[in-house]
Amino acid sequence: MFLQQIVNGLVIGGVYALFALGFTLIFGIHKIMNLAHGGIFMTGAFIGLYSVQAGLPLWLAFILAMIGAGLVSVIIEVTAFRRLRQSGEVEFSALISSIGANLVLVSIAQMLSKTQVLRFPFDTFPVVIFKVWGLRVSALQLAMAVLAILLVAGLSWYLYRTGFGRQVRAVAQNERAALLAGIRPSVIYFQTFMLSGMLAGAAGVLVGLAFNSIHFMMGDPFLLRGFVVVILGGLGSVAGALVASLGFGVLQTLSVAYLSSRLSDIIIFGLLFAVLLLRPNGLFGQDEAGVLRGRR
Amino acid sequence: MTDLVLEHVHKNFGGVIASNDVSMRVPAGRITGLIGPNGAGKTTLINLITGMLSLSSGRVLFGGRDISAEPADKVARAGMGRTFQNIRLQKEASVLANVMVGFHRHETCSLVAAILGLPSSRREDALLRQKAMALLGRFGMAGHADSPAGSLAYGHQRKVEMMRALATDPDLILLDEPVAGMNDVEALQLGRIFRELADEGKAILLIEHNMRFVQELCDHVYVLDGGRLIAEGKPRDVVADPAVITAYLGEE
Amino acid sequence: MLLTVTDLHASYSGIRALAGVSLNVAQGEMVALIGPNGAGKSTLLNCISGIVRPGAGQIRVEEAELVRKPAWAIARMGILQSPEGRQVLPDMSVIENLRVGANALHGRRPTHDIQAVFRLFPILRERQEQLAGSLSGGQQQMLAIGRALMGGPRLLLLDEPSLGLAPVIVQQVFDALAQLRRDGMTILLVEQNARKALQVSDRAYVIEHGHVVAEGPSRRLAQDDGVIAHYLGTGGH
Amino acid sequence: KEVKVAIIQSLTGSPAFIGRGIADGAVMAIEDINAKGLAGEGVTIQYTLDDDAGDRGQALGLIGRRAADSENIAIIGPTTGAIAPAAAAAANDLGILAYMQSNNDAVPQAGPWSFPFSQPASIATPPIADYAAEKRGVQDCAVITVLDNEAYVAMANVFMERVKEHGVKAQLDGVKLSDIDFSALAVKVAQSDADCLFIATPAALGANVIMQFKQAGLDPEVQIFGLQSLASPEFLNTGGSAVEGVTVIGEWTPGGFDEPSRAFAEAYKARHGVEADNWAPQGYSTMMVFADALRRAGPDATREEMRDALAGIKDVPVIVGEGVYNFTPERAATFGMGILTVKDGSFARPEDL
Amino acid sequence: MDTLLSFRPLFDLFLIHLGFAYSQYIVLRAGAFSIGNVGLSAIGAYTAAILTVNYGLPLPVTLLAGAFAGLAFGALLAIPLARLRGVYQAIASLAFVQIVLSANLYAENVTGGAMGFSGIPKLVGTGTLLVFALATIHVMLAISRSRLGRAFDAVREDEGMAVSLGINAARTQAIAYMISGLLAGLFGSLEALHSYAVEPNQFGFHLIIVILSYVVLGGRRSVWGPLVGVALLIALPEISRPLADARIMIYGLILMAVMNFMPRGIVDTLVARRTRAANPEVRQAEVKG
Ligand SMILES: Nc1ncnc2c1ncn2[C@@H]1O[C@H](COP(=O)(O)OP(=O)(O)OP(=O)(O)O)[C@@H](O)[C@H]1O
Ligand SMILES: Nc1ncnc2c1ncn2[C@@H]1O[C@H](COP(=O)(O)OP(=O)(O)OP(=O)(O)O)[C@@H](O)[C@H]1O
Ligand SMILES: [Mg+2]
Ligand SMILES: [Mg+2]
Repeated sequence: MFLQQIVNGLVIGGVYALFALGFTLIFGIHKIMNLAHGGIFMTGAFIGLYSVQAGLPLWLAFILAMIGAGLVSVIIEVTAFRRLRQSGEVEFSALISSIGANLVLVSIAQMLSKTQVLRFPFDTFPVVIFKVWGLRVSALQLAMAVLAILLVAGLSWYLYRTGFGRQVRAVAQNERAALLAGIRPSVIYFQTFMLSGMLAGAAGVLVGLAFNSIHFMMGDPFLLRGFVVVILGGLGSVAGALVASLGFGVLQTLSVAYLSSRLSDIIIFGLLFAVLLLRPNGLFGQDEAGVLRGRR
Repeated sequence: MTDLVLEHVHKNFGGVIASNDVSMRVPAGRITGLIGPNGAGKTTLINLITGMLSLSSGRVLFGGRDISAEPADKVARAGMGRTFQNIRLQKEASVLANVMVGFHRHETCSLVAAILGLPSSRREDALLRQKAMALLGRFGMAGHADSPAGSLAYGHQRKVEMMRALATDPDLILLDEPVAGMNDVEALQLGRIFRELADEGKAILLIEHNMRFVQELCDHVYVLDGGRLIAEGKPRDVVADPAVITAYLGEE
Repeated sequence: MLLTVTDLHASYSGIRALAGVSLNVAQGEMVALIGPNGAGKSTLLNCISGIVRPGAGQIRVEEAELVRKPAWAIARMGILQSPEGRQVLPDMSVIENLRVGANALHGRRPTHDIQAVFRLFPILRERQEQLAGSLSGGQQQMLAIGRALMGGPRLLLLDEPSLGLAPVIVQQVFDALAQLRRDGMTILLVEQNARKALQVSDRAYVIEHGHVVAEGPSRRLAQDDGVIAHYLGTGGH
Repeated sequence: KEVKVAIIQSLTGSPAFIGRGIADGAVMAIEDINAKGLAGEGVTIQYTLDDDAGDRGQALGLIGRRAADSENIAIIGPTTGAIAPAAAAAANDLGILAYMQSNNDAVPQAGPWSFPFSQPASIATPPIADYAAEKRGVQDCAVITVLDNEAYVAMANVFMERVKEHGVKAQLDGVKLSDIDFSALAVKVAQSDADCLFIATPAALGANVIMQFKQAGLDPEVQIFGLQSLASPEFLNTGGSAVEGVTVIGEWTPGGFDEPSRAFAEAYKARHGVEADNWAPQGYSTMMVFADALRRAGPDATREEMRDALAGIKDVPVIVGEGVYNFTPERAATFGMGILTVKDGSFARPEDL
Repeated sequence: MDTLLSFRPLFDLFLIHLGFAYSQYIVLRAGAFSIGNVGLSAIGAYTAAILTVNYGLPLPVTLLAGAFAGLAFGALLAIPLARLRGVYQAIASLAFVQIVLSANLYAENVTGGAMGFSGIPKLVGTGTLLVFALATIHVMLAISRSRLGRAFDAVREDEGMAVSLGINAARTQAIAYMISGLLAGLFGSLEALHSYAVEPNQFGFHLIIVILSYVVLGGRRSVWGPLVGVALLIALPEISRPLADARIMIYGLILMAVMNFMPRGIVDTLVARRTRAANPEVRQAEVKG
């Protein structure tokens, strides 16, 4: 039972990770709190669903969902953030602007779905359950794990092994200095938001498939958890977000399994609080360089 | 007398030793210079003195009191004012507001009076405004009182930093490259103000790379290199010191 | 002429910073720009770099008109600025800062590689893994200059490169500039250290309140009474 | 003669799936009532429909606003149980009839002006507990409720108490409305000794809980029961074959159980393109009960008279429960409950009833 | 008159949320990105509800107790949060709110669990709310003109600079937390005694976002910012009612538009424009992209 619960925790943690990675690209690196990320995630799920309903194969629907969600993300960058960035007041105003964008997405989805909880047709992904060493793992869970690993690895490669990650960080830290070095911020923003949206779209379809429910508010709970995970991991740290997601998933699962489900939130958030006190910049975060605040 | 005395001050950042067994003295009524190549540890030393960084070992005495472990705000309240090498202002606030925060440690009105907006609190406010304007006048910045500090040219921003430090009415002022970005003519105008302050009995520690300025102004100069003191003495003697010439001045 | 600025006006939403500045820099020449605080020197460099949009006037580099071009495109042409106040990328290491600088090459041939920058500023080699934000002020200044060099400058714009540098390093920087000039690089230099600037440059302009008030060969300006009184102070030789 | 009522429901926000259904049902009822003169000869009901977005501040604001319009004779709503106690208190303060979906006992207790439409847990839930214990002989029940929703918690608690009276063990666990992953609970319950699962959640959530429990290896012998909220097409659509054999309280029988309710189900489908869930018939029935009171009070009734007329209704035909609606002396609603089992993908009365 | 009167509940809501908004404003002003005030409001509301319903204490006592409970928990919260900065502070305070929320759900016999606490007499009307709201504005104005306000600004803009001037940053922020807690507790109590019932979900993530929106949209530096933000965001859903289904979308679009064109929030942007007009030298450069 214990091992089974760990597996369950890792699976849900992997889903959080997919959501959180796209979020941390924008929030962790650009310091833009994109509260519409939940809406983008939901949009991905809807695009995937409607594509399958239109008769497309799942893999194609998946790709369409990623691209569609990526484009929505880019549109949000242009309409909700671009002017704010240029005014240098991103930190707080982006929060509100993106809430606005999220409301727009949510209300469109509400109209489309007539507030119904939707689902993929039953045979979209075959329900096969493997039993290994007494553990039950479904084919979908395996597929999710593989996809999550692939996407995370791909993202890390793109960020750390190509010059792209450096350019992104340069733009985030000092847009003027980046411009003077010939970096084109609008292109960088286009790419990061596209990537972030694609990851969210992928997560949306996977969640819709695995948990059998797609509805216009499905992004909200993920947003809260995405927030927690990204910050717990340390802003801007892809590895941190990953570890924190998995840890969060396992912790949540174990607390439901072995303690009361009624206490699980108190435990999780209590621990979160404690971790932050021990590591004020999250698990893998670093202090900002050269910021002196005085000895205490 | 509020002299500053450093005894065997030591600081390392991981592998980098930024301050290595530094002992020195900054007496009241004098302008003491601190020079040295880039990365010698001058700014670090100021940060150690003012409580922005904690010492690895050694002691800092101010007016005879050991302040080496005290938090920065307490050190400041003990009578130290400073400027920052990388200018740190409230960019959107007016120049006047930037200077007025400096009065913080001398304001006497109680918290409750402030929260409730009692008349005593308003009177004090008006008084401080006057004092701040006087300070602006002294630095020739009265015309900029209402401008946001961030929109000023670089040299003017430096002056705002100095006025703010002076508003705390310190016994010791630590100036980290105060005339960087100014030409000699502008620098010497400020130099006259520093001299007046010293004559009023304040201790001044001055970091500068503008050697003409240092020679003109300082009573005594310490030279740091690689965290270690390599020379001290009258400016005239120090600039002639071969070690200083190799490490810092270079041959002309 | 490599760079020709004609009757340039710039204002910050209506308030003048430049009121009709004209100047030019020939290929391979080093030109200095001096003037008091707030004269508009940084504004001029920022107009050339495309950071600030001029209100009127022309900026030409060879045949290309820069006024309408975005800053990143100007940088990719090899017109590179080391900005005032050392705008390093604080949470990136020294070496990463330099690599960012190489973005401006965009297929052009580099003039300096990382090793060449390290030869110019050896301390940066020692600190290559340190986060730029924790460098000393002077080290950051060296890094900012190094970053501009990494972009393979055709025209190098330096805004107060000696700011916060120790005399021995200032000397090194100016020696390095002189060397760059000998190697054929074109440099426009803004300096408060007027004495040094006039020593190393071929020609110089003096700007006050957004106007050019004097120009000429540097050697001549260094003898000019007005310049001595305003910028070199007493004791200037 | 026109009579004005104000419908206040959550048309957006997370309870929108409830509020929409109720509003749709109520509007259909008003059209029927007006067409057939059910509110009295020549009397038509004119309505305003407002969205409280599931937000208490907005709901209270709307109640105040509609109450201030002296032509308005009653308020139908608001939707959520969480808002209900405050809304009920407000209606009593303002002296306007408020007829709301909640089954919270606080609603009638707040004063004479506030009426609950739904049956309180103490009336709705015991029959299925009795059925499970007596007819199905369960011994040990795992009860899953929605921790952050008072209505589900209350009904789960009533169920637990009732089965315990039969000597059945019961263990409460919970999920949150926003949860989607129940694998941890699933493994926990699957590996326990429970031979009975009671689901006190909304329809889609409940179906997903059951599916995930089965995938985690829940013994097929375990008997599954649920609240009236599961008696909805959404439950079948979401759960598919996994919800075969689940037995629920039949407040609304999907597809209808008698002539009027079948007519409603058809009309609803024709109009909205989807099958009616359990909320729409509730909205419809609410207006039917109200119309009956209105007919007896007359179109010129004062607010007091209207209030007393509603309290005095008797045996109003409705399309939920067993089809007849009454208030107890404490103004708790009673309309009876059926019991339904999922058989071949649709709801049917179990044979052992 | 009738129609005017019919907007009274809305006005009451405005006054209560104004208090919540200032409780958020004051910590932001001091540079602490804490969103814990929603949890403090919950504590105040429950305190007042329990004291009124279970113990029958009179209004002034319950209000005082609610306010004090908020203040005390605010002071406690300040201690751990002083170790954190920026979003880390935000997330830790979010954890605090979640803990309060779950505790309220869990401690059924004290708080009524998910059912909440109903049957609270309506002891607070528009008059009382108005008095407290006006007093709050007065205090906010006084603070912003005072030494304390300048210390808040300094700590927010640059903590290292503030300490170098002798300002104790931790203590300054602790004061902000206490004022915030006091306001949160007080207006939480007022809300409880005004709106008949309290329930845990009322004080959750949703309210955090709403309150943050008030302050950011209105402007988080000027004292008038939160006032404008609350007024606009409470009026907007009502004004846009006729749009029916499109209401939420329009609301979202308006949030985006306001932030796009007034990135510092309405009041702060207007203030900045005015001072710029008065001091031409400070006009923003036209920066090319
Ligand atoms: N946080 C840190 N981590 C690592 N090294 C540091 C840190 N802070 C400072 N240093 C190093 O310590 C040395 C001393 O730096 P400091 O800023 O005191 O020099 P400085 O004498 O003020 O130089 P400058 O004249 O260039 O301002 C430098 O080599 C610097 O890189
Ligand atoms: N971002 C800005 N917003 C508003 N005004 C500005 C801005 N930047 C510069 N100015 C104003 O434009 C004028 C010219 O400034 P600039 O920075 O070009 O001067 P400078 O010659 O470089 O001075 P310094 O030697 O001090 O660097 C000054 O009056 C300054 O206040
Ligand atoms: Mg230094
Ligand atoms: Mg300049």
